[in-house]
Amino acid sequence: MYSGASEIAREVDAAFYWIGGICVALLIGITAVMVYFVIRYRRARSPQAAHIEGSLPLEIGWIVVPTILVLFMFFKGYEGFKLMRTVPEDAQVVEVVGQRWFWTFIYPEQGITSDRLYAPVGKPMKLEMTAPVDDVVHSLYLPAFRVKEDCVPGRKSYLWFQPEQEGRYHIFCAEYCGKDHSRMITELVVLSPEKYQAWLQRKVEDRNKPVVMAQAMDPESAEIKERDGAALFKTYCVSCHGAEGLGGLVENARNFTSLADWKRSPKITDIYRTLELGIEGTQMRSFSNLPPWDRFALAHHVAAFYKGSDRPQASPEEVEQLNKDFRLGEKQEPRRTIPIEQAKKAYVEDAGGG
Amino acid sequence: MADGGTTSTDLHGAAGAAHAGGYDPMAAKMGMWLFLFTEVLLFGALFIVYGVYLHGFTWQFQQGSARLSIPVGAVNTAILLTSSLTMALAIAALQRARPARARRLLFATVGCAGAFLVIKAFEWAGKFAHGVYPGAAFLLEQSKGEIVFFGLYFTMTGLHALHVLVGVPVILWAGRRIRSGAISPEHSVFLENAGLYWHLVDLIWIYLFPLFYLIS
Amino acid sequence: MDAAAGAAAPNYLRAGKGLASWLTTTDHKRIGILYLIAILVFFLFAVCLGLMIRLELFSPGEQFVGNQGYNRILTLHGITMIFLFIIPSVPAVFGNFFLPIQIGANDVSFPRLNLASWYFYIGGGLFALGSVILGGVDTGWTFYIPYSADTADNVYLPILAAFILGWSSILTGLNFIVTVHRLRVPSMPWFRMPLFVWALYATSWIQILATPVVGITLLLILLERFLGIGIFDPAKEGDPVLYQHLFWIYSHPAVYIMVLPAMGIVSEIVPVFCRKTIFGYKFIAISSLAIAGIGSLVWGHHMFTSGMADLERIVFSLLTFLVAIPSGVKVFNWLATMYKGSIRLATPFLYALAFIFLFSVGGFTGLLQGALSTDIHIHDTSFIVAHFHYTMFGGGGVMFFGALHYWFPKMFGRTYCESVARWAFALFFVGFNCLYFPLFLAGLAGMPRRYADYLPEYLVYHRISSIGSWILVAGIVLMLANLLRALFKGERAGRDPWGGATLEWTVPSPPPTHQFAAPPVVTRGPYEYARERASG
Amino acid sequence: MNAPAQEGHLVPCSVYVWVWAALLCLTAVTVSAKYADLQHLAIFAALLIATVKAGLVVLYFMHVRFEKPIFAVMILVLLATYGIYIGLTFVDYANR
Repeated sequence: MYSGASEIAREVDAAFYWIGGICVALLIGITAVMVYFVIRYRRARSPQAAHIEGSLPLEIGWIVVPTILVLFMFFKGYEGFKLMRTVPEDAQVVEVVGQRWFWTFIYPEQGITSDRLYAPVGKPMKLEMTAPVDDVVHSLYLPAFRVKEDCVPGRKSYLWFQPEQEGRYHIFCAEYCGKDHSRMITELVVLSPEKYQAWLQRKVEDRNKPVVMAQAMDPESAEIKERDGAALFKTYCVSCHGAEGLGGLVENARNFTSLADWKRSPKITDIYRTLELGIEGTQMRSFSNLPPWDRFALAHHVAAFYKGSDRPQASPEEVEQLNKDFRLGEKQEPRRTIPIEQAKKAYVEDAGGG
Repeated sequence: MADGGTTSTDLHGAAGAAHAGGYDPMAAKMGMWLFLFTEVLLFGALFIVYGVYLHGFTWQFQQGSARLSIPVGAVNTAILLTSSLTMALAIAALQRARPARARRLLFATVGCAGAFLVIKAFEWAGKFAHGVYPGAAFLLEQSKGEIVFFGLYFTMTGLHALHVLVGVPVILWAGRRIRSGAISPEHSVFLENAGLYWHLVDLIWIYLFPLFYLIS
Repeated sequence: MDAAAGAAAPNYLRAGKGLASWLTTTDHKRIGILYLIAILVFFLFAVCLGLMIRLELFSPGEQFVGNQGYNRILTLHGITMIFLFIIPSVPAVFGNFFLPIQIGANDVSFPRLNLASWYFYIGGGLFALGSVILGGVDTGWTFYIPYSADTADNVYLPILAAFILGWSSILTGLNFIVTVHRLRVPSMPWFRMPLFVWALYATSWIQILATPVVGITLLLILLERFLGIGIFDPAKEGDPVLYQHLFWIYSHPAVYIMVLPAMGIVSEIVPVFCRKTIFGYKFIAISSLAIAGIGSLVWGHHMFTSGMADLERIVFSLLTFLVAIPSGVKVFNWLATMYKGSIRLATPFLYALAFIFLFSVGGFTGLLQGALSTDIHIHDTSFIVAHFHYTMFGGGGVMFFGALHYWFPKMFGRTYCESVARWAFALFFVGFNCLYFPLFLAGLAGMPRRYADYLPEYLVYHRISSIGSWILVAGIVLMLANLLRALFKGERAGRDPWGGATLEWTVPSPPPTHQFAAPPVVTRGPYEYARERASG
Repeated sequence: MNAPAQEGHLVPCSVYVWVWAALLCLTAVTVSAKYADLQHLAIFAALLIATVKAGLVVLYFMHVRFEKPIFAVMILVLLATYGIYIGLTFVDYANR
């Protein structure tokens, strides 16, 4: 077992030791008695069986004693559970969206998102979780903290934990969600409060960095090169479009190595547009939570799958139109353009309607 | 029957008859009841779904209910209740050794079933014409709870209508077997079981009617 | 002595010739054999799938079937093992064969319905296999919504398969309940019934009261896919968690459909091989009903992380613990039966001992899952996989084979090679623990279930487990080969090779079609030995 | 149990007719109750009336009143089980 990384983990481990200890003791007892009887009363040594029909006191005994034991076990389990469900008042809220097959962690105060969960040491973190209404059930599982809760499409759930030391911890999807279920793995990165603040700061700046269209359209520009389009592609795109960009891993996932039949055109501007808006009626959803520069890096990576030289280029007017449509050149206010707006709206309506 | 109704708690007496390959109506009836239990739970699961969503979407369910016609539902209820009466009377007639009367009552039951289905068909057709069916554009524009309401309405009344439909050939077959003498006052368990089935269909409707038509 | 009886009336195996005489038979014994053949075929098919799962998990990374292939194999393994093997195994084979004999009847109450159940079973099985031909299904055997309404795979066939198999199961249960009520010989009151009959009676009630719920729920998935009725669709504000409720309302009690009959067989085998009456007969009998009853109160423990209300989780946790008590009562009574017995360590008894051990492991680990805080950690990890294989396979599966060894001489009139049977058992037992025990540890370390791929730190558990699977399969193959050989070359078995006292041991081996010319007269309890014969 | 000679309790046809009349009356009551302003009690009133009707059908049309007690016991088992299904499901939905 992982070493316990928080108070909840210690509480759960204590329950494991209590319940498991009682169980192991009983199991050993039962097995030992069984083996002893088999040896002691084997036919060679005990040719004639005694006639015993039963014993009421014994029966009552092995009904009453186990009842007390299991009630104790229930109580042990309940204690830890109560702790898990009682979120401290000062907990920092992070919103979590599980999608096929990646996680998005939203820091609502800063308006930023991340594909990894970052947390400062010592701060209780409350995860408010959901999944888009057109997605499936996922389950966020932090083994080191012994916590797990399902992300149900269109509904909200929560869990909380309090990291006590810096480090990296696995986050798994525990509810079967289809093809790449076993790859829906990410990390919790626990930082010192100072490093955490610095990380937040960097993310916010990145999010708001105005786009210089000339550089953004140029795959060789320093800014684009610096952002690792390949890594982004691996996180967000591979499970449907494949490492080779051939697509087809889910229904209608586009093949990037061909120029035929694009819903929008294969120009960088239109790839960007798709990343911003998603494609209605398909599993291609909006990635507008990513910083704009990241999206351009991603668009260039996607475009590079086509090796021919006859890729259509965006005209200057189209570039300008894109700039205008999404106000890319302006310094942006922290905003919450996140792919799960839809899911959240549905949830709010649901809560209001119910 | 070896059973003879002499003991009230123990029902093992029929073994002798069964060993002779005998006729054991009590076994047949018990089997029928157990089968009906599964039917009750089949619908029962849907009633649980209904209850959960009524709890969550009370207002939307009322809206949906307002789109259904109470007179139509009430008339259909009366028709089904009447069919249950004719069914019970048919069994009573057979037990009094009046097979012709029993058959007439069975035909009346089938007639009621037919009337019920025809009215139901018109009702559904009316809904379809107004764009109320699963996946219809009109319905999709309504509140989400109403979509669920009509999803349940069509599922549950559809499943119920299917049971009515299945009941018709069973009853007709019973009528035929009365004529051929295979069902007689001494060997009437087939008819009795058909009756049990028919009453269950009625019983389910007794719940469907208020839950769908009367909550607006 | 049974030669004389055999000459008088041909045994049921020889009562008719040709395939047609089998496919149209209404003899409960022949139907039991039909089930046995079909169930073993499906079992071996699912074992192959299980081997493929273990091969894929032999090392991290994609081995040979890939993610999607793995998911499909896993689904089919689950569907086949649960719906086609473990649920029907003991009731449909041994229940059909022995329930009427044990209560002194010549057949079940509705013999034709019994045959129809078998055809339902075969039909459902073909539907399940048909889904393989159409490329497989990747929903997992639980068909969780919204995934099952969303996947591109063809889920119609396996869902229809499960639905049809559900009816097969219901009709068998219905038949048994009526048979027990109506066809017991007059001299056998309820508390003289063999405990196997008690267990089947309780099981039958679960089959009737739980199966319809899942039947209609699965049909709702089809309606969802076909018509978009929106009942479970989150985009239309349907609730996926409600599906889980309805699914587990059946599928938790189904666990007891799988294991109660196995417990019944243990209760048969233990007294016979201890030459001693069963300890606490009434408590074991009643505990079967208690398990069936409490079993319908605990389904929510499959959903502790699903987002149910907190209070609901607490209630279900508490109720879950109650079901441990009647199971414990059975185990303690079996142990007490061995006390001062005269134990003969024959193969069926070895299987019974293995059941007690393996089921105890499964049961005790179940307590860790019933407790809330610990379950939240191990839920949906390979701990659960290990747990339910210990209870289902270590319980239901092991006693299926235990029963096969116990009743083989009665069913086929021949005995198998005892020493080979023991070797096969040893391989089986070692392989079983080697296969499943490491998964407990992997689960405690956080290894999620249904993962086609895993992080390198879990390698050692998976490696041992995969090796265990080969040992287990070797044991199964050896066991079945031994039985197959016995079928043709085994020594003739007498009427009562083990010295059993229940009614099936009073008829010839194999029994004639009408085993009782006249209703037998039962004058004592089913396991009273000490007063009569000294040895078997 | 069906042969008249053994049964000893042929139910008079008038009983069936009376039950039928009662059922129709209750249907009328339940429809008119809808128009009475019962607020959220309406659904419980409707269910109560439906249950009375169902009871009449089961006891008289389906003959449970005249059968051996085992049938009533079995029906109670069914109702208890179904009650558990509903009850435990609603523990969840009433506390979300």
